[in-house]
Amino acid sequence: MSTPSAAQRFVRGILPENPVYRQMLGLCATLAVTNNLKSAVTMGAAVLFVLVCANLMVSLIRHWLTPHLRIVIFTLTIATFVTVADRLLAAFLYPMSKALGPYIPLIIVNCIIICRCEVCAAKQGPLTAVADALGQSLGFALALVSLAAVREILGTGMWFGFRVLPAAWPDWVIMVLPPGAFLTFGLLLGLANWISARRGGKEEA
Amino acid sequence: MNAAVMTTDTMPAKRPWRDNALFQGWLVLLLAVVFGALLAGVQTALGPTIAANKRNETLSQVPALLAPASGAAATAKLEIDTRMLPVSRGGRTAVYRVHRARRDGQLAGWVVQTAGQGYADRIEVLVGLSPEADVITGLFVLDQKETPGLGAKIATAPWRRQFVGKPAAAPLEVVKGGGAGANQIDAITGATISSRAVVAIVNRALADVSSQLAADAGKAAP
Amino acid sequence: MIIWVTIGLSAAAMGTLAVFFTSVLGWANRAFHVPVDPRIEACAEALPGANCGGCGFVGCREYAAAVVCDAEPVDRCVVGGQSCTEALAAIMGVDPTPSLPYRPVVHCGAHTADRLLRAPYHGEPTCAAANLVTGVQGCTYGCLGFGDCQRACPFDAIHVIDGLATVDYTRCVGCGACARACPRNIITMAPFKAERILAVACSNKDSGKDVRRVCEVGCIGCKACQRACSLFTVQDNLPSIDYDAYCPDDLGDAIRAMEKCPRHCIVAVGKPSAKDLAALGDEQLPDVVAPDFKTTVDDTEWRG
Amino acid sequence: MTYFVDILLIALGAALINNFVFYYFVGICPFIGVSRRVEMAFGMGCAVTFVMTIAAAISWTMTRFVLMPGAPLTRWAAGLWLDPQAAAGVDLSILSYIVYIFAIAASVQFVEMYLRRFLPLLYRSFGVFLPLITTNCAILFACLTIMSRLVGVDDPAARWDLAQALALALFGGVGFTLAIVIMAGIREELEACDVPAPFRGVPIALVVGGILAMAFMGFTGVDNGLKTALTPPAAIVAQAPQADSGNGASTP
Repeated sequence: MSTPSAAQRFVRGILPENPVYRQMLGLCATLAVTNNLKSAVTMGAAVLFVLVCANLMVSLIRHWLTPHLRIVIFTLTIATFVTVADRLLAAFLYPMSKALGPYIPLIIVNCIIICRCEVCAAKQGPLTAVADALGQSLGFALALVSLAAVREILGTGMWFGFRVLPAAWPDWVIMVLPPGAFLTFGLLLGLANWISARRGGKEEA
Repeated sequence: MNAAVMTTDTMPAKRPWRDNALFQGWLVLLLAVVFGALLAGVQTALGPTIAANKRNETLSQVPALLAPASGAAATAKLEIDTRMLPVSRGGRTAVYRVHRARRDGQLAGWVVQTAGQGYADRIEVLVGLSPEADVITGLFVLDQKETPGLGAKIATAPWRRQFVGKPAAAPLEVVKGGGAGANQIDAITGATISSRAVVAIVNRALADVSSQLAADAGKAAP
Repeated sequence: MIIWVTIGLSAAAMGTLAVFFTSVLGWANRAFHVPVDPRIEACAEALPGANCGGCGFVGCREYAAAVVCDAEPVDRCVVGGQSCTEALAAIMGVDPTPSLPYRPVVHCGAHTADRLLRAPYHGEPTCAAANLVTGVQGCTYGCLGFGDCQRACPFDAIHVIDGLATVDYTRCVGCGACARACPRNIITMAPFKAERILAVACSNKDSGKDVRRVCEVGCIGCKACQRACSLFTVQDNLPSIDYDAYCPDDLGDAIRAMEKCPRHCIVAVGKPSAKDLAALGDEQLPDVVAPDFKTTVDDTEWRG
Repeated sequence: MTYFVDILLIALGAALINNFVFYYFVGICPFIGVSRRVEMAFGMGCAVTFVMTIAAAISWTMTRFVLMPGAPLTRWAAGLWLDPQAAAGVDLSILSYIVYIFAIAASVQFVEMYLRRFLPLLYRSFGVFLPLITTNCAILFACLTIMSRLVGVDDPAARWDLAQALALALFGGVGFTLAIVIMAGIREELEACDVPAPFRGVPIALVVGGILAMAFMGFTGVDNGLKTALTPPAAIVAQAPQADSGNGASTP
């Protein structure tokens, strides 16, 4: 079974093996922060920073991992980088840190990062690991933006705070609330499956 | 549980004496200590800026909440000092964060930071009071998680402006459908619980602190 | 000064916590140590790890455990092929003799036209659901033709052709998914001692008179095959072949039984023989026309 | 009396009103991944509740005695080198995330080894989902909520004690199990339904989850009503909504 190269890992991360639409990982953050585009983009950037650092660190120390402490080491590394990211955000982008609130620490338990550490970083060299991290986080950010775009415009008629739909648009408040997140993501996932099935892609997710 | 401790043959124990748990976990120990130190370093480096951000966020609201200063005093710089005011009333002790604002020595007003249970979650508000702590000069919602589109309207300026000028002594009431009297606040349609929650928070804060602030104001005024 | 104390204290706090947790985990790892046979680990490593199910097990680890614990034949892994078989044999210390390939045999020969008393059925288009409804078709034993086996097969090696499940032995790896999926259990795994073996293409146990009422090609239990060849034993109107005593080279009387069978229920199944391929030689096979764009999901999946 | 009412409200809030899955969006990965069969979902729910309670106990003690600004242990330790006044200034709250996730990962690893040794059947039925519990956001979220009720609160009376923290964790787990079992029940029915091909599996599960979330939204505000109903009339006069009432897990 050939282990994919860096370029393959990168390309796969974005669409074919999109962490959210294909592998169904990191759903907690996907549903939680996508009620507006600004926080979705910031969450994407935060995950990018943490994923790249964590993958790099794990792939550097992958030879000394002991089987029964493997998960503990991964989570420790990820938690450190998330705390650093959280403090940086709180120091330099305070309003955004307040908007994201509790969901930044939840990046630690974001399944994507731990999964990438286990699948890719613990087995391959730093270069492939970083490429994989970039691909996956871009895929993640893409998924977040696609979800946030739908939810924000329907929920508040605005994108990034600028009014897009006419003020007469009755805001679908449900879209900004939890049920809206579930529904929108379910429908978008169905759409993605349908497109990939129609394009003759491999079996649906 | 069987007492005989078997040798760990799953672990490639190349050197048996290296078999104890601590050695196998050396990587975890090293990482834990290194990361602990790293984060402490980050904390000391970024700590002050974060604290400053937090303080600025509240202090930047203070001027807007005070009574508009007239004449020459308007341009003077505001000095704001914050202290924790413990209050015990009806067998309940509560601690309020009170910001005292002075314009070139003259007491310009107070801003009380308080919080309470709203419809869905905590609501944190800043209440601006006149120097004698008898008239409300402003209200700002710092943090709320009310239902967006409905309860979240308590943070909008038009609704908050209703509080300006209301007397601090008499408790405010929430009225539905306009016609706000001297101490009545018009509730947001569809979000009466949120509106009532904010008014209750303000009432309790004023009842707790206005007497003490008025006393301080009497003492402090030159 | 306070900076160094903070950093020192946080490092110390994390250190003590780490010592506490690693020692607990280390002790637990030893105290709760489960004697795992290292050979399972070795076999799992030797297997490709694709968890494809081709060997009939859920995943490679289960197959590895089966090989080590209950002496499963070592050449089951289809994806791994010969190299995998040798690796497993080396680990287990058995000689890598290729064991008999088990392939599915569909014990029904009736296409849609042959089945009588077929009622118009607009219910759930799956065999599992149709099997619950009586009266879908006369024969309560035979193939329903809704393709549960086709959906279950990971290797696209079984298709419902004209209402009857037919196995494409060139692609089939013998994983048994179709046998497990069929609600009427008419697909059994038979040992193929040769490219093509004889099989009974019916599973109807009713008396001849009832069979004739529900099916054109079903076995009426006339025992002609049993008289002609000792391989066949007929129990409640249905012959079954004793595959252990089956030897592909002297099939004399079995062939005679096949010809004697009035309903032609005994058929040869397996890879298409040279004769069939020759017969098809000149015919131009249409290449599989992939639908460029389907408005709805193909209708067998979703009715209206 | 009001102390038990407080605990009851925290428990009710965490289980139903602010349900971890439907209100706070945590624990969605197992919620979608594991809810194929009811017994597996229930097993997963129990394991998550168990680990959540252990993690909450560890994180409360660590926060209360070490990580809080001015925590007793830190102040004593710092006092060895610094003068007492400066020692109070030492603040280790930055370590909270690592400590929590360390505790969670270690307890999951411990539970995994324990199950493998003593309950191999349950262990095999979990299979891959046991390590997935470590990445379960619900557990970390519970620890963070406990931290926010300890660190983020300036009024010492409103800080949570161990009982309240455990109430949140335990009933948060119960709420999670409730959500995942309901979902598993529905998805078992969905297997036999005629779902269009692209929606089969997770998409239809998400749509069903959305409707469930709408149903759970019906609970919002119930705890306020309960609070006024349960607190005895005498207490109401003296104490309008407390400076920091403990009910409902708020986000930090």
